[in-house]
Amino acid sequence: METTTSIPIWKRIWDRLGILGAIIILVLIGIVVSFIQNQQVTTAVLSSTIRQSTPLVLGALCGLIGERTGIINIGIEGQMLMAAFIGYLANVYIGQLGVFSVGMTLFLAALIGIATGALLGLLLAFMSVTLKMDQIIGGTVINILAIGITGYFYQVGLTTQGKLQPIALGRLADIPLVGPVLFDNPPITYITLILVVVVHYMLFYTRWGLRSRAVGEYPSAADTVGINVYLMRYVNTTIAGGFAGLAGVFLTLEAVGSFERLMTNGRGFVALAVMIFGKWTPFGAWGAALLFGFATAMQTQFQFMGNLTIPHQFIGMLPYLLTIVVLAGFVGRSRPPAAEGIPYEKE
Amino acid sequence: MIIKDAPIVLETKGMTKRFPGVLANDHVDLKLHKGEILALLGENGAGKSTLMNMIYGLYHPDEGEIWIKGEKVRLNDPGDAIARGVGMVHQHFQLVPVMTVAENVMLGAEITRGLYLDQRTAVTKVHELSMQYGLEVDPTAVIEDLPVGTQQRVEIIKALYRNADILILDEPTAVLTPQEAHELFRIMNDLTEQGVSIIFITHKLKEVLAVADRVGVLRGGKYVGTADPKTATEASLAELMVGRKVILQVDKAKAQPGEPVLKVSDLVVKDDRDQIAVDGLSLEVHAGEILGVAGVQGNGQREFVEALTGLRPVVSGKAVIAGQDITHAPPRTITELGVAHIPEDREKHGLVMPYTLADNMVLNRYYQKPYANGIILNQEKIDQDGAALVEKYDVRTPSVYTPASSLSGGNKQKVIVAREFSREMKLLIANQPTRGIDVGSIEFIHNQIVAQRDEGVAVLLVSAELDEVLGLADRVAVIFDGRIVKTLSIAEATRERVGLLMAGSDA
Amino acid sequence: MSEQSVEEGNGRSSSWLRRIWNTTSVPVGAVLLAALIGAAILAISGANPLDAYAALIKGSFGDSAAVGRTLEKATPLIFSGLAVAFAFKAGLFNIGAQGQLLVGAIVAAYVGFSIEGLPAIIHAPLALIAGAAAGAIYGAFPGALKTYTGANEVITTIMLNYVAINLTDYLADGPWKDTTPGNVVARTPKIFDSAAIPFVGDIPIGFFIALLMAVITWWLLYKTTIGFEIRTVGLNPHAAKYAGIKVAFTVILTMTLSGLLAGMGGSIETQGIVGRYQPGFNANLGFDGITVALLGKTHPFGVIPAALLIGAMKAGSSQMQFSADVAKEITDVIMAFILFFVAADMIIRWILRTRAAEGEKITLSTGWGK
Amino acid sequence: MLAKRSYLVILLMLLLGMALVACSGGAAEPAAEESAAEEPMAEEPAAEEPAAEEPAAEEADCASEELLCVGLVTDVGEIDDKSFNQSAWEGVKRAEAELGAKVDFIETKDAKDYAANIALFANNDYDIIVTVGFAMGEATAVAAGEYPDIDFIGVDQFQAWMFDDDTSNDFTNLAGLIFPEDKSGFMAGALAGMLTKSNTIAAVLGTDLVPPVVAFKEGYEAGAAYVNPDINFISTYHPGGLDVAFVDPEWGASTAKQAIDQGADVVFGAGGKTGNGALIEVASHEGVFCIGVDTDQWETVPEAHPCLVSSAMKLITPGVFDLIKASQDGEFPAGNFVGEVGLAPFHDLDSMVSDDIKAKLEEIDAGLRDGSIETGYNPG
Repeated sequence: METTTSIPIWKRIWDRLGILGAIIILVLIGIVVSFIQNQQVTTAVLSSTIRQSTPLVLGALCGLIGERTGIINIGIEGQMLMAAFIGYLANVYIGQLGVFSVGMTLFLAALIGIATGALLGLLLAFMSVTLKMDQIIGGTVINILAIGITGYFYQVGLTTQGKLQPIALGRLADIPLVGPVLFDNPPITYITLILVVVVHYMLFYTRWGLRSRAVGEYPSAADTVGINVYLMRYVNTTIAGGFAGLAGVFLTLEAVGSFERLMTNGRGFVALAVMIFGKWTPFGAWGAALLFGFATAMQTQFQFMGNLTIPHQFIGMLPYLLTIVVLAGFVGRSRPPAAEGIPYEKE
Repeated sequence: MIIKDAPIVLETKGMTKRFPGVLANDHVDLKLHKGEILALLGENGAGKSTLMNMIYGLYHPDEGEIWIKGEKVRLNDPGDAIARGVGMVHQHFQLVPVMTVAENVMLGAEITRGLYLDQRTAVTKVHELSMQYGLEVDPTAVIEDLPVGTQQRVEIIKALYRNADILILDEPTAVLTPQEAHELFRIMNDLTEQGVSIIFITHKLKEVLAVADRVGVLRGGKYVGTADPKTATEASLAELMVGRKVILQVDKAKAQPGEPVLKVSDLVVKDDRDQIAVDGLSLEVHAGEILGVAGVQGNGQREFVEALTGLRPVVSGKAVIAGQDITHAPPRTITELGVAHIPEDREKHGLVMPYTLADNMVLNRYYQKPYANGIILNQEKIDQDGAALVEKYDVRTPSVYTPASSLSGGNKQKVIVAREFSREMKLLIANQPTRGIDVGSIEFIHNQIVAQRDEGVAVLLVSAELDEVLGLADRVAVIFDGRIVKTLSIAEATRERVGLLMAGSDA
Repeated sequence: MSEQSVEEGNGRSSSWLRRIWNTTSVPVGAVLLAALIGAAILAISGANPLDAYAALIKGSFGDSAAVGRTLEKATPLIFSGLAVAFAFKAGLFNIGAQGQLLVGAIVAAYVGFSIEGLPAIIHAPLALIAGAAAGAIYGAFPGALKTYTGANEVITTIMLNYVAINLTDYLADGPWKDTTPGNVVARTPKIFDSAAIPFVGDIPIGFFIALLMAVITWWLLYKTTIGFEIRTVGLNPHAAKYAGIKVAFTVILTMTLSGLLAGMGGSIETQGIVGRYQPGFNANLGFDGITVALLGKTHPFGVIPAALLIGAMKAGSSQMQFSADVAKEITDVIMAFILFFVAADMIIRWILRTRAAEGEKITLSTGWGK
Repeated sequence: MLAKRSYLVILLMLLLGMALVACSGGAAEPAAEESAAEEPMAEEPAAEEPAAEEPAAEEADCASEELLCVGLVTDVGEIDDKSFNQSAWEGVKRAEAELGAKVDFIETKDAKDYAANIALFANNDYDIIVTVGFAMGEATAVAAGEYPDIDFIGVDQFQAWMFDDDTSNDFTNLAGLIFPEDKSGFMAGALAGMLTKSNTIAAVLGTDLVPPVVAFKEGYEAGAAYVNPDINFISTYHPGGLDVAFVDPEWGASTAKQAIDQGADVVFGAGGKTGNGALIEVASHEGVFCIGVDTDQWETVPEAHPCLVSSAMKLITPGVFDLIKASQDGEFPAGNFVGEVGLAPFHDLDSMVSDDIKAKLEEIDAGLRDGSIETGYNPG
């Protein structure tokens, strides 16, 4: 075999990271400068960024795992809401048993919430794979169902033993700026950061990932080498549902500690945007979610600073306008998995 | 060569498969001996692919048995077939376009270290296989960047990687030059010598005679006979295949060329990946002649035709149709100049599948009188004229209200031909006009093209089927690497000479 | 496959009633099945399903006021449903109907309260058109972004919804705030009577405008060259390009008209129901439009019964709370199941043993409007 | 083609059916066309088809003189919102317990249903209708004109007609129960200003589209500045619209954290569930106080006990009850009825509030009452 006209390593890295790398460096410089100027505010804003981005990252991971295998999921919002609700109820009722410690109760409740999300993922798979229903309708069904069921069965006056608390990672947490922002968080936030890496690795470096992507890009190619397309889609959509479930559980068991009707407030839809923005990659989604979280945190910060002459609604628009500008200006046409949304039928 | 006493490695008994409204396979009995090349001949729709898909576990037979290496088997999915050593190279390549060669090869039979997907070992393995069988390919290349001929090699490697010793090749030569086809035949022979048995599906009679040890013929879902290539002739095989005498040569008078209608000079066009695909192409087509563009797929034909018809921007150069510069004109302007276009991919460009035939018949005229008055459609007239065209062009359909998606390939193509030929035209651009359709439809379409020529229409025929070009064209232009390397009169254009030119060597 | 048998199957010889049954059986069956599931949930949670449904029907169809309320609820849903369905026809997913509707509603209010002394015959249509135009511009924006920058309309319309909420809140609490003495609420002044779209009896005239728009939408989609172009782009953009259709222009046009429909829905809410723009009064109308469009199988005439159904459930839910003490969210549960069964029509067809009508299947999700 | 035609047929049938129903109920329609079409229509069905009112037994009671029937219509939101809807409902419930009233509520799902939901009670002969929230003010006033025999209590509804010279728009059956939230906020601000050690206090607020929220905020700020002129004040409204501003606890929580991270050690959560989210978040940060709003949130948000030092209350429950009682006694005070405001008890955190602070708060309370202290808040 002749040697392929290989591109130098540095050029490949530049091609892949070029603009992105430049942006990351600029952002880091910006953070350092800001930190020197006002330590407290910088830390506060960045912590908030991480926190606001967490449910979005998880939602986006849910979306992209499904879409990488060809199932469009616009029901993330519903999955999150339902998981938040069931996870919360589990926390309440397991807590009432008085058998387990607070931590154990929360852990079990989180598992139940994740299972709820997964179950709805299974429902989505059933609708789109077995019933060959239109996937957008399937997602919409889940969304409405979640609003209805959580609203109908909502009860007041429930009390819990508590919520997930931050765990400082020893000395790491004492590092200025980085410590409080990254190493002094509650468990689901850590798990999310780990999951970004894990999903990236799984998707691009494992058998499961290769097969998932093949199923999402060209299902018949997978079918002809003996991969069960339907099973892959079922399994992945269910796993993905678990991610949305974790996002929901984040809201009730970690961030807030209680459930309120409609408390997801469109985060599932924003997560979809984040997924597309991130070009269906875990790190891309993470970056997009951070950007979004940052914009949200900044908008709060602008109000905190007070004596603004512009009405706060214009600051409120910031994250959304920013997304549009970035999307239109920098990201442009992105390429979704080719077989997405199309029920697979053997010819 | 024929090893009559060699053990039977694959046998089907009474294979039957029904699809809604169609009996695709009707009690087919087939035997494959070890180390032989069995050519399976049949028209499109004869049931070849259905039979092979059952052997490969993609379909389940309604009746019948499959025996592999003396064992009666039940194949639930391709995995079962692969496990028993059956490999298949599909007509439509089953490759994931965005993945690398190595990834595609190992998909479904991955090499892993723990969780980790061992790409490096896979690359080595692909490289080894490619050396062993002379199937040259870069394991790290991304599929969508590769020419079709190479993609086919990847498909074969895919099967070999899975230790296939029964290899099914579905229409493998459709995308190859004669030289490449010969190379493939050499590979096939090498494989049989190493103990691989091959089923070779085709409808090209010459190839059958050249390579097969035995010929099986399917017609209308039935196995109609076995022939010995040593004794059979093209005509006898054709008759067996079609069930009647077939005129292999298109009957046509000598061309009466007139003024040039299409003039292309130094055209440069880029492909979807922003690479130069048409690189300084020049040619002329005169009224009343058919210029055949011969070439292996992927040498810029698609981009050339799309540029001519306004579907793709031109980087530089010039194209003039009937005296008007259309280099940067939009499709509608070009259509209105009297250019008819039979697109390469009829399902992608030529038809709107859910639309009725009537609506498809007016796809590029819906806005003109009498089909529209201002912005208001005259549906009645559209349906009426559609029905007339269905009749005239012999489209086999329940009604003109049937969606295009429910027609067979040949009838779909006839709808496009009907639409394009029923307009006033000066220039016909036909790209792969008969790909994948039945002999009856091919004959019909060929005759229509010749008839248009005789009416004084300039015809630009682009085809990867050398037989088609040689049979229809008055002059042959050979395209290689985005340029016309030579234009020959039909008399000079021998199969060998054109074949060499297609491969890039100037004869 | 003989030609004759297919022709028979197409129904030339089968009865007219049979054909209607084939089309209506799925929606009707879906409603019944969903109601059954809803009843089960009600029963489990200790409510009496019969009482609940009786109250729901009483509240939505029980008397002329109830019917009027149902039509009132259905009217904006027809508009937003049409907007979403129309965009679907060109392969575009307009999640932004909500934003377009809000913008339309506030602009109609502005025209309605800021211009005095016009005769009703001019003022009302003017406000209606102004709102529709605002919605159209707001819809054209994501269309243009998609065409010129490739920005996916699903994201941009979601984002623009949030922008619209902020923008209208600002206007209603800022420059266009109602300055009537004593008013502390964020809202625009009341529109002049000349800009109002009145009721006939209990029936809002806006409802008839909605019906008219449904007919116009249908006409535009199926009877004109523009509709032909839009549908072709939606079904096969490559073939559309081949056919000489300007795909980019068609995308923008479709989003503009989709926004126009949503904006007009907003206008009619302002002029016919609310009488001014007030934040929070038009919540969810655009999102419900997605449900309506899906339920109506993205056909303009399918949208109308779908909107009436959802409108009736909204109209009846208060009565249901009042007489049967059932939480209002049960209507959402029922709605989800109706949508499920309509989309999973094979379930109902299997139960009822009916056959799908030709070409009825819809596909929306061929990716993100690639 | 076929599908299209069938759609048309279904459509026609549906419309026909609806037209029939509409007509059968609306024989008097042409006459009513002139102006206020809704009014006669609304009453007509009750007269025309008494048999159709199935739970007749129940509703007949309300028509009788003896039984007091009180209905409550919530603002968009739920009866159990741990906030103003719930407080108002508790006032109504007290009427049930103490006055033997028959009570019921309707949760509003869509702001456009205010009138319809009020009419539902009115048409069933309820004697008193409580409507909750400033947004319902207009609908309540219209209904008060329409049903002169029913007394209306509008919680948070300022009655502007009291102050104009026009007597034609005056009511005798409509009372707005309003609260000087700015004073309540002022007290909370003063408390916060005295409690803070970092000299930075925060407020996490619903939306400024809602006047009481603005009043709380302005009062809070003024109160803090009154006791501590150099105080650093950080506050933010929810950036979303009305439909999400009060139901976004996660935003409230993360915003509270962002404030705490930059030094705030007292956080005032004023904005329904959004504010509750802030309170719960503060509870997990040691050394930071939180202050609730509307009711004594010690009762409604137990998760916030570790930090909840007090709440800026508006005493909706007694206000509603008093007005119901007045109505029953025939002494209904039309116009604006100013309810009580004040700080909730310190509960478990009582020890954290020094006697000096308590004394100062009492002094400020007195000052606010006698007018010697002004909050500086000026609505409109």
